[in-house]
Amino acid sequence: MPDKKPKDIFIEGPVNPQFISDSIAQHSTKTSIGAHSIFLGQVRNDVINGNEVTAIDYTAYREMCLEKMQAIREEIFAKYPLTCMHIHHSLGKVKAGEISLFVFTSSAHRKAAIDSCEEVVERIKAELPVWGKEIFDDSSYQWKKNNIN
Amino acid sequence: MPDKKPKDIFIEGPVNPQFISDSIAQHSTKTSIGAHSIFLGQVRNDVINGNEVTAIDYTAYREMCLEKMQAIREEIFAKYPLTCMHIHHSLGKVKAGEISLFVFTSSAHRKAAIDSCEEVVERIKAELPVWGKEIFDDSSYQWKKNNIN
Amino acid sequence: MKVSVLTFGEVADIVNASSFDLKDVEDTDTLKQLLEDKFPRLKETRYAVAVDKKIVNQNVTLEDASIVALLPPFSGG
Amino acid sequence: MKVSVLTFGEVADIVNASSFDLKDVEDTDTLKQLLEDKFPRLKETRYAVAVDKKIVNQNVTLEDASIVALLPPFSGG
Repeated sequence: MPDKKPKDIFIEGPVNPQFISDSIAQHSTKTSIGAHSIFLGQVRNDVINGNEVTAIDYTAYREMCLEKMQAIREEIFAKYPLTCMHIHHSLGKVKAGEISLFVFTSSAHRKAAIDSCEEVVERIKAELPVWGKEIFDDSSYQWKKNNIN
Repeated sequence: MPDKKPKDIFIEGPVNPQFISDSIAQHSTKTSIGAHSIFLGQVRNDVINGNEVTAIDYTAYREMCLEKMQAIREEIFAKYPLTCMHIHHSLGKVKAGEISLFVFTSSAHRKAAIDSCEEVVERIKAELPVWGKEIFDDSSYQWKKNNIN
Repeated sequence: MKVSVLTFGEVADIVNASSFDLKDVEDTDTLKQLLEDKFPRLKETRYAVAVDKKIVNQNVTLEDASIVALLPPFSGG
Repeated sequence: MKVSVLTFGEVADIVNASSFDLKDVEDTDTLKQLLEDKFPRLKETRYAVAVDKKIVNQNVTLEDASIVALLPPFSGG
């Protein structure tokens, strides 16, 4: 068990673009960084059987997520020479067009930032116990299924 | 020759984080997008022979860059199912810690956004006639060399 | 001996509760059988079982205060 | 017959000019020879040649108003 309390990754509602630029701006003092890679997941208004997705309502098994995310974080830092890594995932309702996932990696050279960002996104989708309920325009819903590569 | 005038990619000075969040926010109406991939190049304060890089001064063969970038854009759109792609590169002085390159791709599913973003970054570094002059703290300089994979 | 059960997503819909306690359930196979008897739709649903936040792929003996979570396929991101 | 020459980066430093015209230069090899004779440091410098914005890897005949650019290794991004 890590001594350190795992970092929280969850925020209530969508990720605000302003939050993203604030996060980017905070790295201007870290002048050993040469490359940032950012992934943003945005809610699509898919049409399924004639019904349009208007929002996704996210729930999570929070304690298990944070423990798992801490393990992923340690493995990624052991594998790539990163300066920093930030992860933010929405809980609750995120409307179509809004952002529900923000993964941000930084390193001296581009390869580590780009490769680790992609790997973290894949691992989040495959390994974190988070569920998205797709809410349709007629108020019906279905549980989202991720497309795991 | 394309009929359309190629899009300009150059901005004077650094890429502002606020500009990045505005650019992200403008995509919230494009609700067919599910994934954004962003690459940011930041100026590192490398120490070379005891001198610290305080800024990079960028120059470009502008007309050739825009023609080349237009060709890259067309090839990338032919290869990946992208919703959009935005490229911004600095000209002139960009200080250590500031951002000089902003590549932004969006698609319905993550693979196209992530793969195309990386490919565009590599092609920009390898194919665009842009030169960075690394300016040291004692006002001497050297011409930057890119690390092409 | 008492275990806590947490359910999520479609499983929570089927059992119509997100957490409840069960007494004297010896192991995870017994727990699954118990719930699938009571909620037949569970049998047609894919879900993983975690005991104390670790996914288990075989039958695991439960202890007092074990936390058992029933996890349908993840769909975060 | 007159061609325009554009130089960038280290090449511009060596020839101490970023653009100038040359008269009666038949082809790119002649142009390179002419400049390398005048600026010997150019011989030790790696650079590509573009004619009218296209990189050429062989000797190319120049025409009136051709734009020849001398391009050291790129370092954008």
